[in-house]
Amino acid sequence: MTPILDIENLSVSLPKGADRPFAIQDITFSVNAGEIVCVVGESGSGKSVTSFTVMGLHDKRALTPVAGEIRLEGKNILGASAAEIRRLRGEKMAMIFQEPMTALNPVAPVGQQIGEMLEIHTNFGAAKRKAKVLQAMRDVHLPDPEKMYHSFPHQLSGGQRQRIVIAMSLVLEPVLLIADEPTTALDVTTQAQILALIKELQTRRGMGVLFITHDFGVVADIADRVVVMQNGQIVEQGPVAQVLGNPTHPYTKMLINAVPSMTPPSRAPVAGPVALSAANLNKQYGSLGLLGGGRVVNAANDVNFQVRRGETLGIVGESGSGKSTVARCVMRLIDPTSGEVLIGDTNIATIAESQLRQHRRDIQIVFQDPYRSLNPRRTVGQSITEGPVNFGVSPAEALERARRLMSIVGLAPEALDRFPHQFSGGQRQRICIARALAMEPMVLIADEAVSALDVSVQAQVLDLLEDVKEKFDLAMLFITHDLRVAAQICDRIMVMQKGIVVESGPTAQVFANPQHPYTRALLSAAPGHSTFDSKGGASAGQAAPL
Amino acid sequence: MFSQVGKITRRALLAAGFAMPLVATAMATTASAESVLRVVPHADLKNLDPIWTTAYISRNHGYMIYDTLFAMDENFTPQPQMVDTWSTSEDGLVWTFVLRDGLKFHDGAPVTGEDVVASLKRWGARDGMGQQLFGVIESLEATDAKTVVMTLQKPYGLVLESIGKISSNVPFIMPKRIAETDPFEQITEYIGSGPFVFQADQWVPGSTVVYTKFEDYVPRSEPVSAAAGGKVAKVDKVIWQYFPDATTAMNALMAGEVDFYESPAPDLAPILSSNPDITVEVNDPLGSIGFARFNHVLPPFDNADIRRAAIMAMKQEDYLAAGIGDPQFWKTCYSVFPCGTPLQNDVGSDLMATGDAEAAKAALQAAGYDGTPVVIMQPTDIAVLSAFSLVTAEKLRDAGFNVKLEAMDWSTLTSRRALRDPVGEGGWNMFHTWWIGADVIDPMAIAFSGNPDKGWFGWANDPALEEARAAFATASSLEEKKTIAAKVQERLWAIGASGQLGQFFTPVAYRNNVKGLIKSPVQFFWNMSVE
Amino acid sequence: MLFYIFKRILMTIPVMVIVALFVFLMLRLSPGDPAAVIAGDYATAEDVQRIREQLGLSEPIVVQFTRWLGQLAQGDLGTSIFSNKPVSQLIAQRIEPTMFLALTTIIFSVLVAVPLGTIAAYRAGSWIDRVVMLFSVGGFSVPVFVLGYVLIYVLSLKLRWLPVQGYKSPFTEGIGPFFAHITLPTLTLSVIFIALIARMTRASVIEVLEEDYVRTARAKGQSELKVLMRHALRNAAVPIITVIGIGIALLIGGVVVTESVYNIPGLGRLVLDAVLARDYPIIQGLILFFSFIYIVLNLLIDLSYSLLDPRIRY
Amino acid sequence: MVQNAPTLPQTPEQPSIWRIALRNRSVFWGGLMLVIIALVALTGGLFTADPMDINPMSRLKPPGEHGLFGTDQLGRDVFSRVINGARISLTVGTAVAVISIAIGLFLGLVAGYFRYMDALIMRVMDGLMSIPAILLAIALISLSGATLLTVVAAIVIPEIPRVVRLVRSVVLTVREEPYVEAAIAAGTKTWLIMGRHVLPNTIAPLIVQATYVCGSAMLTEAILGFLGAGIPPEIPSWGNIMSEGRTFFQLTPWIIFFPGAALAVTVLAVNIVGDGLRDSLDPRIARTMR
Repeated sequence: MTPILDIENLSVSLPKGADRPFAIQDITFSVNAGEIVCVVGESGSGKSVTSFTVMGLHDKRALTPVAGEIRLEGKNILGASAAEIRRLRGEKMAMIFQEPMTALNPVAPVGQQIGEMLEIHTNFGAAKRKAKVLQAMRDVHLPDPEKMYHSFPHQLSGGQRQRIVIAMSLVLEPVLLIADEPTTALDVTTQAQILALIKELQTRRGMGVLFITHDFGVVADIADRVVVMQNGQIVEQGPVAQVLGNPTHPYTKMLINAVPSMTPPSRAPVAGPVALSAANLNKQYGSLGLLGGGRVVNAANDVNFQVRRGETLGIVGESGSGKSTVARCVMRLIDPTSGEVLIGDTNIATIAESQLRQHRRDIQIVFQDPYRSLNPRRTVGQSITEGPVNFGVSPAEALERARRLMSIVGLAPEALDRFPHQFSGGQRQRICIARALAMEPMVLIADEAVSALDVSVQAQVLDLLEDVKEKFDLAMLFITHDLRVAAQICDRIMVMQKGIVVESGPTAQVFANPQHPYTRALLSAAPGHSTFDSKGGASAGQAAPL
Repeated sequence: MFSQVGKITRRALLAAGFAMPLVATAMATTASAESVLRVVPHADLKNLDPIWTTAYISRNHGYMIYDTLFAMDENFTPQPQMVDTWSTSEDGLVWTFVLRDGLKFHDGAPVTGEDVVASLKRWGARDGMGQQLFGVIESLEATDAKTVVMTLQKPYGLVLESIGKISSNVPFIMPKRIAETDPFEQITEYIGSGPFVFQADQWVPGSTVVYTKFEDYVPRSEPVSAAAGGKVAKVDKVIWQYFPDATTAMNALMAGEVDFYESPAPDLAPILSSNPDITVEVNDPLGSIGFARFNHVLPPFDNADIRRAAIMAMKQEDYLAAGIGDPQFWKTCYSVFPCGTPLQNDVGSDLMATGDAEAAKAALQAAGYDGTPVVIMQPTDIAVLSAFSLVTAEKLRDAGFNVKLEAMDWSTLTSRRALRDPVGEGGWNMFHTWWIGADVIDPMAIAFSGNPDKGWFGWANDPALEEARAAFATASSLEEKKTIAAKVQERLWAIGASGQLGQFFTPVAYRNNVKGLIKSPVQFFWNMSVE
Repeated sequence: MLFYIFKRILMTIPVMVIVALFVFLMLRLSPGDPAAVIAGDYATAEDVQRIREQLGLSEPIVVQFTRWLGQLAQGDLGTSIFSNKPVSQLIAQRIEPTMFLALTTIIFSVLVAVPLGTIAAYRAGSWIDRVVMLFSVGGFSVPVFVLGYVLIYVLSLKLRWLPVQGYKSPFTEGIGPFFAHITLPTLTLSVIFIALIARMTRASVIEVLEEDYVRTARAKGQSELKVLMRHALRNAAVPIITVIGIGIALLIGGVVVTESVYNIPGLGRLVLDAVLARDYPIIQGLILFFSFIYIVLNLLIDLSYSLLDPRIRY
Repeated sequence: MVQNAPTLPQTPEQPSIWRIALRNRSVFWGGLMLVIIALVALTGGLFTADPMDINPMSRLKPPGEHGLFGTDQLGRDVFSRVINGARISLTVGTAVAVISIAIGLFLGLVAGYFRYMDALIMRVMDGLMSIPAILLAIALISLSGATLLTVVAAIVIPEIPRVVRLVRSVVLTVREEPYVEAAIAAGTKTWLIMGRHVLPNTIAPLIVQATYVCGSAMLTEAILGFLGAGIPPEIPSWGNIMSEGRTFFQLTPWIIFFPGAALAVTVLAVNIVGDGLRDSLDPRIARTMR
């Protein structure tokens, strides 16, 4: 039978001056009814451009389809008129996007936004429309649709909003659903529920789903067929078992290997002196409220931990669990409400900024967003030497130290006088690490240091962190929401939920038999858990070939 | 379209808000039949007390709603106005005035002798000539409802000229209760016995002033002659609408949105006269005289020769062309008294007529000018005076003076010219102004005073001049007055009291359906009608 | 919500006091003194001094300020030195023309500028965008009075369509004359206001058009017009309203000039005459009055945010 | 230890702000116009007749043999007055822009960075901002005498709050950036952080604001002159030339037209440069250059 979506050597050109001529080049694949096709690839691979071009939502001024056809149910829609494409959107094909928090119009009630789809494509009366909307909301298992109909997007959670978007796109029962990284921005437990929902709706309605992702775990959980893309071209496609089982193309192999395994290697306990410890650390936010109406949020509640030199303590948890708050309290970027933070033997929790200053050199941090953690207007050298010069190191000597650190983190020392914008995301994180090491700290905090990087780059930076930890005998506090990364790098691990430490212990032991139900839920919700880890972690411990 | 009529009647009643019989008549005749004269006055009526301030606009307002005992006619001789008969004792010390019948205030009360006495006293405390008159008065009281007797200490030649003077401050007659307000405080009630009634609640300072005809006014029978004669209000309502923008005012006149434009800029006269339904003419025969006043207290103008040298540098044609422009509206006049008035003469006038930089330069060196700077105050918001200041600056510079122009607005100038401090602490050396002909028609004018304490700013100091002026006060025959006037002029030029910059006439412009304009130095609105 | 309004009103009081102090000191510390102006040409030094005493100008500044604040508390803005009328009455007499001129200008400007700005944003980079932006830059650059004169010259004198000057109240003289007289001044004053709002509308609509929910709307197959109206403009409303609030201060400046060119007896002219004649009470009273209006308007605008954007709650 | 080949960055050096700006068409053309006007203003005085010289005989003459722009009511050559007037307007424009930016930058940095100063400074700014600029300027100038200094001061005061609000908003966003937190973690002193990290980021929006302030200052000066509260007529400025020509508009419109046109062209040039700068230095667009 004819495939629902049939793309035949589609090419879309980039404007001149871009780093390559084509965003995507002769792409050919198809999506049949009742099938989920996953298109996977790193950022910049062109997977999103493909999905946007199908829907006709690509940026017309920059991207122009120059060749090929897109057949929806056999009919080529690439050259279709704008009105025709608009009619198809919603009726025949629908799309959901990555950022649920901003995908809905903040000033209109959600029920009305779903209803708008019916307004456009049908001439149902208001009552009929409302009934249809409520039914669609029930289909996506939203609690109490009657009440939620009138609420605004900012009153719903990320997961609920994504369900609203799904309900909206499927209300007219289209034959094709395009999902562009719908769960990337969600917590791992919510992500699991949404993936299950998409699978359920797809099987019940027998529609074709084109699923775009960069996470192989998700591919393993949900895909029937896989299309791997690199730099705008398809390098490999086929049934999921064959592509994941024995990939043919080296790029696919590299991607699969780069996925850290969920089974942590066995690590000997570290014996070094305690570099950093926290005792019943608390942090409360929230206004007292003049009339007592104030809400008080417990960001961190009675947190205790120790990190020895040469040891990596991981703090894992979903967004809002308080892991970043703990890190910032320890760094004294925010002041803890109560409790102690000991570096070596001095408690820096509550001392004044003036004395605190000399202790600041002992503890340094690497942030998540590479694009905002380096001042765009100062050269890399200036950023690295700024710290040491603050503590009396002569500029010449600081520069020498910077050059040494640049080669340690794998970058050319001559690049010191360049500006941040001239480096890739991975290179910038390396510079941030160099900047932290320039202070010769005892403790290094990595706050989601690799979450913003592509999987391949992620692996390299993790290796670098492992190396510098050994080389400088650092105590490392590693904050992440990605259990796989935690499994590979942490000696001991602490799981946090809503500001409370629910479980902690050696990584292998926590992963092998989690005690707390929340930890168990986290572990089972990790995508690709069954496929990757039942085979004992294909990539345990191997150095990723480059 | 919601109905207009309902709204207007209610609103008009509210706005009118007075119980005068006039209301009934206004209601009977619909709004359009009421004849209205729309006037653009020469300035914004800021203050309603013609005794408290000398501003010409307040004076014009006074003439609308008040009446005077005597009034100056075209040939500048005082004629009786509210007075029916008057007599003087042989020794000239006792003057008796009897009021004519039917004089009523706007609030219906009859005018009595008491009102006259109180009004004259309040005027006497503030006006220059009034102060001189009251200097010689023994007693002034009302013997009965219609008679007032004034007894002098010694004979005084200018009794009628004083109580009949045409320009600021005019001795207007007010009800006793109002006239008893302290002369240095403003009156708050505006009730007079003149031909028009002031509509207090319709007054929007800075914009509109409304006068309505006073039905009970009994005009004299004589024909109109300047301020004298029968003051008949020939329109039901006069509206003064002040325009801050001259161009807009002119456009309004040309578009027929106003009827009478009191003092358009002379330069606009050609545009106005080119419009067939507008007449442009000079209404004030005497015009105004430009003055360049020295500060006699401070160097360099404490030296008479330097003052005379400065005057020699001034050329009247340049001042008048720069300040006024169109030659049809100005003429040179080297007599201190306005040309065309009885006391005009050319004694010592050659000084003013020189207008030659070289001669002035020589005279300046001779006078030993040591280069001290001359600070000229330039009022930027009054075009004519601003131009005069610029011309003087150029002329004095040509003559070798070291000149410094200080720009300010008229308000600042009036406060600085009252200071006698040295230039460093806010003092000054020269300023420019003008007087209307009527104010400098005889030696008694304050502009010609030689008394450094009581005199005009600049504080000229010349006992001989004061003697001559005092003699003029007691002179009786015209011949005698003329010789004394010549003596005064000779002294004025000798000490170089001020540079006189010539005579200029600001025209009036009105639409052709306006009739009955009275020729006089002061703008009167009675006798004027709109077809 | 009520608590927030109460707090905001409470906060305006210190601001008003700052304004009052600033205006009061500015007037007292400058040269030029009304007593001399009133005394007129012949007054001797004692006359001037006596008037100054009578007006209370000779007392120490602190005394004058506290007395003035006291009066202010009971809503008495003092009396004009020249016309002897209470400032509040003067304001009441002349507020109508200025209020109507401001109102018609704001309404006209918004009705013209918002669509212009939206079209320019929607077709950003196209010739329409350039034309609208050139007009808006032009609008900022032309002095108000030159525009005024040209409009009078062409529309009133040459074409005789509209009256030259004056103000006709809609209550007493009816709607027809009111609109005839208010059209030209509104046109003159609106040019700069349209320029301001068009620029801001364009900037905020461009920003909104890049938002995800606009892409979602398009993904629903919604027509471009509805996407613009229902999604883009609704979300751009808050920044646009904000600029209208700030623009009002600009408007008051323009009103002063427009009123003097079109001879409208409004507040703008009242304060101008007062400043040139050093009538301190009117200057103080009016600047306070304008500041109060500005603060109240901005409070209303802030409150309107919660109507436009459900996320904003007070 | 993994030693991957050190990869040298390939993208070009980030051009300085000025080179980015000049590439923008409107900045280039607007800037060119401004340079020409500035040149004329500075050197013009040497070639034209003396703007002060009064010859009442040839007054109110149309453009032609009495000078390119005709003469005004005192017979002065309008062309030379407009040329010399340019100097005043440009000086007022630039002076107001520079001073208001300087003061605004300082207050904005303090208000944005130090919480406890924030409320105080912002309340005063609200107070100042609520006073209509023109009224404040008129009152200040006509009460304290109109010299170049008082005119500039009177126009600067209402502009400062706007600059403070702009700088404060930039500071509030920048201080949350990770690289500022990294600097704090590295023990950098507060004023060093402000100088190195916060200040450079305010430069781009400030330059754009400066052009708008300059444009509006020139307009305000002209309006003040027109209302009779501006620079004294001894020193010709476009404002007071127009103010003196106001009464003769119907008779001799060129006295208002030529300075008005000169003013409009100059302010237009300044605003075009402002728009160009805004687009070329706009962080959003700057970010896409990354």
